[in-house]
Amino acid sequence: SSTTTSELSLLEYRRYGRQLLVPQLVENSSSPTEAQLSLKNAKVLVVGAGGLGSPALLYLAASGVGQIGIVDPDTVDMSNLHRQIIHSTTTLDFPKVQSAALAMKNINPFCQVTTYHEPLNNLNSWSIVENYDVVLDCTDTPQSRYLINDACVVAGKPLVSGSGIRTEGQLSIFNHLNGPCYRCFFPNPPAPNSVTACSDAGVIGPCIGLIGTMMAVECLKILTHHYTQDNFKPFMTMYNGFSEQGSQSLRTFKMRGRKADCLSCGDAKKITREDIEAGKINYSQFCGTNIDRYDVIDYKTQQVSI
Amino acid sequence: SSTTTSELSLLEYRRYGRQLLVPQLVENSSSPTEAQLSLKNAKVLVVGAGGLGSPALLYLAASGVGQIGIVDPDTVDMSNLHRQIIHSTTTLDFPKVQSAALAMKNINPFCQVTTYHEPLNNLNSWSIVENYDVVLDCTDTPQSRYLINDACVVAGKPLVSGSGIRTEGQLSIFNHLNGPCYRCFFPNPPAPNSVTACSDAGVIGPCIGLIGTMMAVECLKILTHHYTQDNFKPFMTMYNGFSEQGSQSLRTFKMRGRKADCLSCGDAKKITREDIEAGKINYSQFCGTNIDRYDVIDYKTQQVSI
Amino acid sequence: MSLSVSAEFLGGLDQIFGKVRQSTLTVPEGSTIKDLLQLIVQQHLENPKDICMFLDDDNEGIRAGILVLINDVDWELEGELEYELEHKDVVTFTSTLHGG
Amino acid sequence: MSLSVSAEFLGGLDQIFGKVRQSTLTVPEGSTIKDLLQLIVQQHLENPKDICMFLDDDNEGIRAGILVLINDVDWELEGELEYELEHKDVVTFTSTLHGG
Ligand SMILES: [Zn+2]
Ligand SMILES: [Zn+2]
Repeated sequence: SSTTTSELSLLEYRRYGRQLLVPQLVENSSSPTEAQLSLKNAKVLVVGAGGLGSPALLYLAASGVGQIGIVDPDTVDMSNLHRQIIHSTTTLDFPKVQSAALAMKNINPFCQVTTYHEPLNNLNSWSIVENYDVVLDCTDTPQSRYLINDACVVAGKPLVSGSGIRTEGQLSIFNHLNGPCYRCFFPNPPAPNSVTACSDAGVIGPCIGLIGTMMAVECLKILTHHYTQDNFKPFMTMYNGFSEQGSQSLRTFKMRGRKADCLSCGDAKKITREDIEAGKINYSQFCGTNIDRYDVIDYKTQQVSI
Repeated sequence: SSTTTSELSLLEYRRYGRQLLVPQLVENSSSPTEAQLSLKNAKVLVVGAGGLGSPALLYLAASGVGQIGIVDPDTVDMSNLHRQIIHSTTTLDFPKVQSAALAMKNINPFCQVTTYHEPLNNLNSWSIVENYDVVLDCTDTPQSRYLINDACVVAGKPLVSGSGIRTEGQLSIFNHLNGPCYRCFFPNPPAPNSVTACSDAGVIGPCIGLIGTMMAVECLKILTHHYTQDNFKPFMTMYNGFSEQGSQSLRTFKMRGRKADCLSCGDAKKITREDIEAGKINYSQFCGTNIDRYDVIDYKTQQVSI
Repeated sequence: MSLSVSAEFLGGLDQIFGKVRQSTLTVPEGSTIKDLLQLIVQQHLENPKDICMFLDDDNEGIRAGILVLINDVDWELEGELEYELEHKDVVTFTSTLHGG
Repeated sequence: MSLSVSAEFLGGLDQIFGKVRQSTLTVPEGSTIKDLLQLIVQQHLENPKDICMFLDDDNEGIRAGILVLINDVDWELEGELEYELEHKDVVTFTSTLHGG
């Protein structure tokens, strides 16, 4: 829906020169210039400008992704700042999308940022998602994760999904190259009665930041055509910042493929745009609880769920 | 040499509350408050405010490390900005230490930042390093790595060492809990004639950023007494952002312990403060070349070495 | 003959198993994952009330939101509950994380 | 009897080995790492001039700045050049990285 460019300015070559020397980034393009143009002409949507979104947004803006959308209904709170490094004490109480956009324009004025200061919901999800090429799920509730997944499947967009708590994190790519979607991995949401055990979680800034940083790497891979039908295998990568083996660990699990009976991406494609927009899929009800009880960290009570 | 505090304000509890809920961060302190005070009373030196230093400095400042020193002789260049997310187009041509300090004060005004707009060298290394509790090596030449190591050994400071190029990175902890130092791992510097092969390297922003983020995690572990004589094992962790196994990988190698014959930390402790300051250890000569030829990326010619 | 099998509890699941993240269990030859689940509950669950944090409503399957990996492979590719354990298998249980 | 051994070239070292990052080599029983180095040079080094990027001046040891790991353990703990290879050993060579 918008024009694409086929040229880079001298300023852009200066700015991005260091990354265009990396063979892995340019090897699936006809030239380094073309690889950078794949970023410049790309539109990436990041849902959530918190602990995951902070480094993801900064690195994607810095790398030259041309258009980045940010969705977040929240404002910057003091308790965010130990980990949400895109925000600042000078933007306390700003909408997070605006605070993030300021930082992104500061690091790279070439980046066009679109902000959505609202929650992603049944009514707006499809119409927002359809404008982008890749979506990053940087949110923190099961509801939002199912909703984003369904919108991405309906709109045909690959989804980079990250999450984390305490010292651990998880990363997957969904709905890419005929691979599985979030619902294929998790056909049923966690039961509400499983939400009470860990009243003492929390999160370490650079641990959740590492997952957001990995999400940026995966997004760059998708945009520069690193993954192909041949080499893409469904995976979940699990991070632990305080590994028993000393230091930090990443483990990559080999995961199931697309499931023919998946409600979202399966052969019957039972969930449609109309269903979502008409509210036929009630994500709060589906998840068996109201949205607050599913917050991983409830900022009021400091109660935590897994 | 400076006063320590034993109290946190309500503002500080609000700011750091989320990380004080993480058992792994507080389990070696008598209380969450004591764990946060371990950070508040800590002095961390970060040498190099580039691709590694950017996220390391942001996350350490955000987490509440009380005093952070930054050493870097360079100014912010446009070609840094695809990966050095602590800087900004608005601080182009600023000393990097000043640009970084601005961002750190913005995210956390409680952080006291000391800037050294100069290279670490034989004359200043010991007198700078001795003021800190932990040192992060975020530099990019073998010379600086040997020099920082020797200064840390002489001054008795643990050293978190990170490095990276293209899509790969390495991370170790040196001179901690009677473990090995950088010279134990690498008694001899790489030969100058090994510096010609890869004329096409470069670096991907979030890949080098991931190593800097991991360095912040390791620094927090050291400051909160996660590592003990019992559980600390010498290691090198190797990262690849474009792993053949799909996704991204970390592998942790079990490494040698302290070497009795190490010039720096060995039983004879042959390298002394006086030797360093008197220039008896000529790091450029020792490394067999002038400093420019060892730059991993020569920004003028774009020639690259491994 | 009995087999030695390793169980891992990640993503916060260790909280209901006495903070144990890795445990070695001995099972009779021919045991399945289904059997292993019962053994884990018997040997490691600290508070019987927390069984709903690990097993589903009929206390036989795994609850929604927990991923099971057999030697780092999704159990769905290996036969799920009916998978027959082999000596030195590593079975990983991890909560799905939602935080961001 | 011959053994199958895996060699990995990381940290940019693949550049001198035809961009191969992982290779399987067959060696006679009783072979050491010292023997393996020669075999790697013979079978994989693209340009003979680059031997100084892998071996030291006398072309027998490994050059400074390359770490050698045997099954993820520093070769210094395993006997270095004299280590006798076993079937399915993984020997990893990685350049020390300096970039920041
Ligand atoms: Zn699906
Ligand atoms: Zn030493």
